[in-house]
Amino acid sequence: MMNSQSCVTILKEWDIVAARQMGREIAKNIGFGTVDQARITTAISELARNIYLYAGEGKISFNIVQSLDTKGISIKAEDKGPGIKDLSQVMEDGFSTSGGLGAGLPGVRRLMDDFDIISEVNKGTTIVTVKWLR
Amino acid sequence: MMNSQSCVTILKEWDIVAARQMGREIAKNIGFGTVDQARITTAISELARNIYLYAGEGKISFNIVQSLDTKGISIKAEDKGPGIKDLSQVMEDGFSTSGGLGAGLPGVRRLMDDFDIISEVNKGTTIVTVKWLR
Amino acid sequence: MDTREIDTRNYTALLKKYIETQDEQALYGAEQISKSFIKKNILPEEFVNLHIQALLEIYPDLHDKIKPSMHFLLEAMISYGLAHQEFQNLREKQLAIKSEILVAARMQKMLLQSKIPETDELDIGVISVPANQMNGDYHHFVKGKDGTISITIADVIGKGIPAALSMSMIKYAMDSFPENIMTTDTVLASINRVVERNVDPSMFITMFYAQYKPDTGKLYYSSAGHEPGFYYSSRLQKFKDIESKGLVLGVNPDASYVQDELNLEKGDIIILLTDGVTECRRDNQFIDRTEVIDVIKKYIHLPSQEAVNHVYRHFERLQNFQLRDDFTLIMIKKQV
Amino acid sequence: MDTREIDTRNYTALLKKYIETQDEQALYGAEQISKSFIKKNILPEEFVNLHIQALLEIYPDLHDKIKPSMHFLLEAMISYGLAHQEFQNLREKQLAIKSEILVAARMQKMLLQSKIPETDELDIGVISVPANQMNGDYHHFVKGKDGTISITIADVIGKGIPAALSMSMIKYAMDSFPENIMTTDTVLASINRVVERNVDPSMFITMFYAQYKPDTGKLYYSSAGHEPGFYYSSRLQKFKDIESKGLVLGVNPDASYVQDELNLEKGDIIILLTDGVTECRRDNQFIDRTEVIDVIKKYIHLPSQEAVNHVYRHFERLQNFQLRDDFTLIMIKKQV
Ligand SMILES: [Mn+2]
Ligand SMILES: [Mn+2]
Ligand SMILES: [Mn+2]
Ligand SMILES: [Mn+2]
Repeated sequence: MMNSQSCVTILKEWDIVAARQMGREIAKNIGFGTVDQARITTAISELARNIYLYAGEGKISFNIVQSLDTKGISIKAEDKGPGIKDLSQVMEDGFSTSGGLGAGLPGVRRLMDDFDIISEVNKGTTIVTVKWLR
Repeated sequence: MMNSQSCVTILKEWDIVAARQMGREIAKNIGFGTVDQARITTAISELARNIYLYAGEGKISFNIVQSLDTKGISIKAEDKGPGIKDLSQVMEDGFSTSGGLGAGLPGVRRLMDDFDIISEVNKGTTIVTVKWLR
Repeated sequence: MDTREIDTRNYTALLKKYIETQDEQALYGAEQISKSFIKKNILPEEFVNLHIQALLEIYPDLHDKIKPSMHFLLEAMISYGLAHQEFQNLREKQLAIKSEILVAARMQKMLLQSKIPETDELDIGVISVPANQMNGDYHHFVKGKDGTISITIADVIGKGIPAALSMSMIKYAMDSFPENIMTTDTVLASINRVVERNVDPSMFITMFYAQYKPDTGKLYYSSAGHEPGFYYSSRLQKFKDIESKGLVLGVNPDASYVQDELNLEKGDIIILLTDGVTECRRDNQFIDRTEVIDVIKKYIHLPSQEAVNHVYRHFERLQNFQLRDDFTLIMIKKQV
Repeated sequence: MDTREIDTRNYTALLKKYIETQDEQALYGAEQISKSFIKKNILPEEFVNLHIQALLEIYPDLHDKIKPSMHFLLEAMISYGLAHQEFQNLREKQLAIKSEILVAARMQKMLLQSKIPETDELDIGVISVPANQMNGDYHHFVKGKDGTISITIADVIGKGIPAALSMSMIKYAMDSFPENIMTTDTVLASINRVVERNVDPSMFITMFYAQYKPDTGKLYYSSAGHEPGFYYSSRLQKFKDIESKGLVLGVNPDASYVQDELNLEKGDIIILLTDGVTECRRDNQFIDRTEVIDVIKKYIHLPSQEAVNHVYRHFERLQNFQLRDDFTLIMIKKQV
């Protein structure tokens, strides 16, 4: 498994744009097409906005990951914010905190391939999500 | 209520295109914008295809209708086909006979403003639907 | 050549044709393509991407203008694609719930089914249609050993699944009462206590309970806040309301009811119903009870079962084929 | 200036900026605009129309090329708009059904609730989580006058609403049995007859019924085809299955059951569960029972209620927070 990490600290709204840009660049270099680049960037946007809106501060980091037959981009979003009490509910469609349709964490899961989340109340949330090149 | 009628007999697939063209022309003359013209045409398409696929033969006619404060296009689809046994079911989303999403008669009702249907088994179906200029 | 490539070629060819001729046939083609794409779960952003590829092929010299301007649209469409997928997922879940409710409704129907009693004296017709799959209206006929025919019609305030759960309970309770020896007011008083004890306090039930005694030719009845029925006098050729005072079930365990009676002559008609009939709405305006009578009049010459079927079909259409409440209508004609 | 006009100007300005700079900030803006449009119920074809208007303003000289080529896309988007609206309608209906089921689930919870009996001898923990809103798993504790503690755990084959309807019936039947004087095998034989008579033939119920008698320190139990529980021997520090032979309820009215027994020593643990625990799936692969034991071992030192909560949370995450079956887990520790 090859590894190369880059990351963006999220503090202000402008940082969301920086995270998007870094993620899109990496996705492009890996060889994702335009539509997938746009999807990956939208997922990053959602993760970074969640940090910005609900945790106040956090970090988005990127890894190029390699499996036996393909490679992909892994995105990790970490914060030490309030955490999520009911994960099942947050992962359910129509409960998105950002209120919009198709947004929120279910949206991220749809845009990407793999998705994992660990959250503890008052301790923070870590999300790792991967999209593989097909 | 001003009245001016034109109609297209539906027998072959090509007639669907003729009905669309006539309806679009009338909608344009009444003053509908591009998006509404496209919606009205899609509704005509759906009605004409239903006749073509399920009744074999029928007629689409157009009227310019006038209310107190606005005008609109009224579309009437008539056939002497097999008729519809369970209207409630046919008007329900997800039961479209054409199988597609958002298609069928519920789609026509959505694209237009007023919608009325009378159908008798083995006698035929008549649908009248109106879109008003806003 | 995979399907995607075929799609791209078709689309480009059709777009080219439209740009040249601007005729309706190409647009009809566009509609058919997009419908088939939706069926194949192709998301709107992929559709826009296809359009971009086609444009670049048709206008290679405009590459520098098309690419950024259309890429912007593509980015914006991602959110529409997400909404599309969220909706699709909901649709699948809905289908699952629907089939679940279908099984529950079948169980309920089996549990609550009531045969129309066989009698030469009365011609009885009944129709009961739930607004959703499960029925919160209830009706039941029993023919006693002495020939007495008892008729129950009830409506749970609220509809759907919770209403249906309460109805099953009512049914268990009613079945446990001794046969026909109670007067109609005492039946309502007893069932009221059961409801008060067992049903969620936020739920109420209205009920009309009647007994027709062939020996006296009279209909005895009591009502617990239920929508009044109609009595048609064949001699006077007039309709009047069948009213009876009484509190809805489940509010006060000590509620008491009164028994009223009607003398039925040959050709007289009793119509019992729930508020799903009288509170039909047309364009969001309630119709009124005289309108219901007008519709009933149109079909009153028919056998009872045909008559109630026709009345139902009339109101089904009036409401654009979407019932807003459970609809139950009983017609009883005295034949001799 | 109405909002539509503001939208158009904003969009045109942003698009212009992106065409000039091609930077990420404008694309972020595009995403935010499209999200806000979806919230405002603006359909995809209207969005495409907005894009066309903006393009025409930015490239007035390309009018003859943009207009037909983009109009073609707009026509094709109408079908996507229809799908969008159909989904939205389904979403509203879904919310309505959901709140209906919520009320029914609350009724069911009220009806089926079971308090953990107070006893110094046993430390009992229980968690029961429905996969959807209504629970097709059932558990019940009763403490008799002689101190006997009876424990029922059951699972309707099938889940959701129809399962819940059957459960209510089981509850009524179980409540009517005389207290603790029947052996565990006769209790199952009786309930089997009730189920066979009253429940839809397509539905089966598995049940495990046990009585703990403080005077003998023994657990007596019978099973009607129910998922075996686990017995942890504190002395041997080993887990073994609690098995007992018996047909599922509702198949054969004459089915008979056997009563088995276990001698409980201090520190011994009884774990009862439904197949929603053992048939958790990870990536569409069933886990096996030894994996369940491994997870239980991790938390076995905790008080029973905390332990079952932790085990649940483990499997909830393993299944990506979407239970595929109702999940019920009971842990009973002998303390003295
Ligand atoms: Mn009701
Ligand atoms: Mn009602
Ligand atoms: Mn089950
Ligand atoms: Mn189960």
